[in-house]
Amino acid sequence: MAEKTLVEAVNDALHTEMERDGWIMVMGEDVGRSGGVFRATAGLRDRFGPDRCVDTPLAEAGILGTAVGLAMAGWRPVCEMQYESFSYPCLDQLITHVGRYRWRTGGAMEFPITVRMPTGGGVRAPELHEDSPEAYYVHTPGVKVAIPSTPADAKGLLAAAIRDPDPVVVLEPKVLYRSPRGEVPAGEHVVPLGKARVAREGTDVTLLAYGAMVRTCLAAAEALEASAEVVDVRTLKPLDEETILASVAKTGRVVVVQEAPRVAGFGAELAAVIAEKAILDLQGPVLRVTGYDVPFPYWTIEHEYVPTPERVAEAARRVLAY
Amino acid sequence: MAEKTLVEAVNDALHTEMERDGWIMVMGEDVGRSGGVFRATAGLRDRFGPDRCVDTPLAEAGILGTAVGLAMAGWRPVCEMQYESFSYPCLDQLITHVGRYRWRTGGAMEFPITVRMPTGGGVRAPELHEDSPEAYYVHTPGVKVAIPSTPADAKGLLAAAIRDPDPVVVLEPKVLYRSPRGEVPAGEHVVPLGKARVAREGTDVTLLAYGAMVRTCLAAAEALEASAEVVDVRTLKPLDEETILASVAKTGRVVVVQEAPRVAGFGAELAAVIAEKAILDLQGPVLRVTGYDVPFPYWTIEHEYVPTPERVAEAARRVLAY
Amino acid sequence: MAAQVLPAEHGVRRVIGDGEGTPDGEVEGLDESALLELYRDLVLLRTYDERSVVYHRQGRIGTYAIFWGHEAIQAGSTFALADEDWIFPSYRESAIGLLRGMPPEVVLAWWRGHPAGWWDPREFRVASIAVPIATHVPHAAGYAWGARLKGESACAIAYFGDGATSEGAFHEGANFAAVMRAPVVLLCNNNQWAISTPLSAQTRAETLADKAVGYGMPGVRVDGGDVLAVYEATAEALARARSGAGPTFVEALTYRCAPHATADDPSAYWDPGRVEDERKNECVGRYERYLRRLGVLTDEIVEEARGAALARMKDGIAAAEAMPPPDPDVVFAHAYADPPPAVREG
Amino acid sequence: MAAQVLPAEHGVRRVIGDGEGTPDGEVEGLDESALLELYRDLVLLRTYDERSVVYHRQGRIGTYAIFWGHEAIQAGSTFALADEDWIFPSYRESAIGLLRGMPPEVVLAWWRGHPAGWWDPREFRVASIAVPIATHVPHAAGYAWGARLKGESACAIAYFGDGATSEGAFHEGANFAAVMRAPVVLLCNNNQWAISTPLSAQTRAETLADKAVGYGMPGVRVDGGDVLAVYEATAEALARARSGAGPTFVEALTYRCAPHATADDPSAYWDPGRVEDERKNECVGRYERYLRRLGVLTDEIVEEARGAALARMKDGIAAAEAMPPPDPDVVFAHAYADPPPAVREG
Ligand SMILES: Cc1ncc(C[n+]2csc(CCOP(=O)(O)OP(=O)(O)O)c2C)c(N)n1
Ligand SMILES: Cc1ncc(C[n+]2csc(CCOP(=O)(O)OP(=O)(O)O)c2C)c(N)n1
Ligand SMILES: [Mg+2]
Ligand SMILES: [Mg+2]
Repeated sequence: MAEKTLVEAVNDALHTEMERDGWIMVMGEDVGRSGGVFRATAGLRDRFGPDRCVDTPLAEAGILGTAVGLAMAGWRPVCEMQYESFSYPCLDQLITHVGRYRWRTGGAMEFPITVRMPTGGGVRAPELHEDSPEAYYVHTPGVKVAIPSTPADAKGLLAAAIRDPDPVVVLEPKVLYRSPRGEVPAGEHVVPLGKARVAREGTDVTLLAYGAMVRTCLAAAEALEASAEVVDVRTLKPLDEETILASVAKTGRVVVVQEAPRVAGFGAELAAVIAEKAILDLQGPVLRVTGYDVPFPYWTIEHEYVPTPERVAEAARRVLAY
Repeated sequence: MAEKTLVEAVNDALHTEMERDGWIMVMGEDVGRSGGVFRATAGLRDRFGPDRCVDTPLAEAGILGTAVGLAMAGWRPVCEMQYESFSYPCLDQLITHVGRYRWRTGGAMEFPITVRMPTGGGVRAPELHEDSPEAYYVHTPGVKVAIPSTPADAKGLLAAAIRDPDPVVVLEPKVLYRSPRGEVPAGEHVVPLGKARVAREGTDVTLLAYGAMVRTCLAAAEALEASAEVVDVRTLKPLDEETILASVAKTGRVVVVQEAPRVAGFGAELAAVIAEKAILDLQGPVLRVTGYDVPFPYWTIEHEYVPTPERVAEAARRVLAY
Repeated sequence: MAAQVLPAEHGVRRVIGDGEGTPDGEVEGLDESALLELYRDLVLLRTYDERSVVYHRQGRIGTYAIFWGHEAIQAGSTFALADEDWIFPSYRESAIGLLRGMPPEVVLAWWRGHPAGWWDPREFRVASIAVPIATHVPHAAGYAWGARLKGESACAIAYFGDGATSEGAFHEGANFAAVMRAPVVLLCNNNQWAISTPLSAQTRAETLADKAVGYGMPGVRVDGGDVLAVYEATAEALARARSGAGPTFVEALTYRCAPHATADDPSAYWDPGRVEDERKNECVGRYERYLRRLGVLTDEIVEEARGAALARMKDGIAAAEAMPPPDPDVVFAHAYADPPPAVREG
Repeated sequence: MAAQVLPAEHGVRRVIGDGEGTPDGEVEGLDESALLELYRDLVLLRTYDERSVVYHRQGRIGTYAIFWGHEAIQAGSTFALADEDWIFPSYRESAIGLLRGMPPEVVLAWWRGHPAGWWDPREFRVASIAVPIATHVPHAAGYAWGARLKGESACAIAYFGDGATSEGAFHEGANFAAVMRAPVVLLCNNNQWAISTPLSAQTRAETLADKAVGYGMPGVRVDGGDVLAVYEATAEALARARSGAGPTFVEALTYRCAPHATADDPSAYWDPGRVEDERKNECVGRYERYLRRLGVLTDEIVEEARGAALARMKDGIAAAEAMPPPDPDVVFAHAYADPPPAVREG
């Protein structure tokens, strides 16, 4: 296995899948000639030609809207949104069509559309380059959502998303794009959707996270005197409740960590599932460590916003004190 | 006090507030000449003229986007989205600008923009006329959200929203637009944002809901042998945690009811708040009764989707059995 | 300062005369039987629409978007399509599938809020009815672009209204279509109203065809009440598309002589006198008179066409009403090919 | 089929000659001191941009969107504005506030990711920097519309790029502006690139000024490297706006001779030869040579202007670097005038 960065793993997945299936098309802003602002699509245009790796006009709703039509014509579009915040213009197509069209045809037609985008903060960028919009996507019926936290999962989950018969949004933590490196299986590699990953075994408290926050939780776990289990949700929908509830049953204590603004974020869904299905296991409150209900701050103070290992550990200690 | 329908109360609020403040402008599709597809803006164009009750071009992002500029010029825009599902094109302006622009000016400028729209199902309409999108709005920093369940609150919350210095989204349950009627105070009437309402006192179980689901919960409460308290959240942000937690402290049992699709809906936030702050009060799981993670169905089977008093009562009995 | 300049075809193209000063024209390649087939299409749509308004009053269907007076736009353009070409309709063209052999009960079921209103777009090459304004324009552009990439000759046609041209989705779809040289016809039904909003409040452009200039595509104006003019303009646009030259914007000028939908009361905003005049000039009668002047249409054919259409509708509504209530389980069907385990939790 | 027709001003307007075949023109109402003031504006912007690239290399500011070669568009158009007129800049015009007296340290703080980069738009009549493409166009339209409703004479100008014209937000904003007769200038910086995407992949329109036709507003093309042509076209558009005639679309044609931003490596996609040629013709030098031919500019003035600009930048970066790190509490400030109690919970 080769050591790759997360963005190299994404690039690997795109090459491997496009090699495998001639109907896969990559489209987006600057994905072709320049290979993408993060180089995630580098080499695809040369390898597969400008018709299968398309530099589109600057219009996100147009990208996703034409992808719906392309899917109807038999293509498997993989749309890149250049930054998560610039995916907001395509929310309308996503909610009104991408998540509904199969249903609208009584299941007769499939819309195997993948929408991939960088997500999250920690990269010291200007405004609207560090949002965490996963909750908008997860709440949308007909749409699946995955967020890798390792290079191997970035390749495997993207491959699974591209192969999935349903629309899937894949959010790639941009703070992890270039480091750390990790082992990535060569050739075809699929990590099935709907399976969480126990990133660290523990017995006293469960730290529940996804994306870049998994790393934060692993650091918090190291800092804790107690034995912390870290569960990487990996797929937000479909959700692997089994793995999550098993961990909570074991530890009886849980801290949910999300970078996005707290209110009605996906962490609330995780907490709600636990409050409904593991209430008898709980030995303390379900705590959340999250971003705040304010815009992601200017980057000189972004560390005050993004959950830190210290904040996670502190919450874990609070729940352990119960 | 006069008996009014909910939509008449909305119309009353708009007349009263526009009378009071000459800077208030109503804008949207068909709000002027026809008085709105639900007649919520009837009479405003005649009374205040076509410059203060504007029939806009058919472009929701344009409506909200120009409202931002109008606010910068000193106006207080009240934007109507004709149906909740047709507000999706304006999510981009809402997330990237409406909720962020005050912050972006370091608090120097205010954006007192109100966005009002009908919401929810039960009206036997074609596709995309019966969605419940509140979670998209509540999750957006810088934006407040209110949902009335009575004519009086429809008037008072809308007035509060219009007067609020921050952007507020007001979702009006369209199934309640024309019935039942209710007492509505004449003249200026403001229901402060951030205050929940105990719609029914009870001691054994708390039914937590907002909008049209309050009526559903009241019916369920009637059907229950136990004593159910019904809390009408009224404002989703700012959330009145005090009233909610007081009720849970009293009953120890809670059922959260929401019409929107379950996954990452606002009900999850309510459950998470309770799981975090009332864990020691809970005598059973926090149950949710919600719509499903599928598109709102064709109206011949919408009753299979929208939570019913029976489903709520059944959940209440389950938690009461703990 | 630049004087505003307009596209070439500012005149509104017509084929059908008025039986007086303006002479009748002819359309190449349409023989007598074709002219009559087109007539039957018109009558079928007119009958569908008039019956639906009655069915609504009788409570047999729900709210319904009336297309009375729009039949020439729909029938004329569809008649120009090849069988393989895809139609992307709005709610205003809800019954356009009938011209592709779709049983009326399917469309009636849609308006009855019954899942039997679902169909497989591939069966009729008719996409699902687009309820949100303009968001299907990119779909049509994408489909046509995708077909071109596959080396197929199939084109697409998207139907939308005058109000739809104000939406960003129209703009992005039209621009993608032009840039990707997508073989698609953008057919704008300019009935001069968006519910209660007049065209004058929708745009300052002198014509909607002017919108084409900004996309570098041709813009054509036709009389939307002239089924032959619509046919001809669409046929030309399709020929252009198949030749690889890309999309065309067709503005079909008409006037909405009926309420926006059964729920709408236009008395508050429209001018009854104008409506009266426009109704006198409605498209089915115009074509009938044309065919009679040509000596092609007889009372027998009229009777037969109306009878046949009426029979189809009678069978259609009967079939729709005979449908069993939908299986509640259909709520959970079809949203996902591979549903999340929690999909039934609520 | 409609031949595509184009707006009147397809020629690119120029005032400045080439010192050889093409003679120099003059602009009414600009006396010597005005011409030199405009020169100082250009030098200030050029100096800001060149210093910023250096500061970035030195790690003193973060990623930075270079506007080298765009100074004439920004200075020429801003020079035509009345003091009361509002500017709606994109990231490409991040330093345009300097022409309204904004201290450089404010803009530098913005690029340093420091909240001191916030300003009160009312203080300078400069809206916040728009990071998302085109979404500020409706803001400018709304502001101008609102000012007109108040009976004020203030206009607005929105700056955006060629790529921005593909966004629905541009379309909706332009249409609202036209329909509401908003006194706004839509100033399109056509530098022929959207990061790595060439204009040819953005639109099939022959010129971006053609987009104006579909909104029923005039479209003008000017040489974006000719500061006087940009001034003149903007002045005419503003006069038109103040007269109540509504918006104008101005296409300022230039060429991006620098990377999109400091993070961008254009070697993968651009043609160095073309860039070389374009750089020779860059806007500040062109204006300098013009002023010298006019006999208005002396070496002393050049020195003085550059010195003054450099001094402002030195003070600016010093002031920016002297700023204390932001109070962490600012994270919670300003999102709400009246914050929800839970705003600090995370
Ligand atoms: C995005 C969106 N906004 C609003 C509506 C509500 N609506 C339905 S029809 C209509 C008017 C459409 O007018 P036009 O485009 O001219 O088409 P017509 O109905 O005249 O055929 C509106 C505003 C909608 N369906 N979708
Ligand atoms: C809505 C949105 N999509 C994508 C981006 C990322 N992005 C930043 S600049 C840019 C290119 C803009 O090109 P153009 O409009 O021509 O302006 P220029 O940068 O050339 O001045 C892109 C795609 C963005 N900022 N906003
Ligand atoms: Mg219309
Ligand atoms: Mg550009």
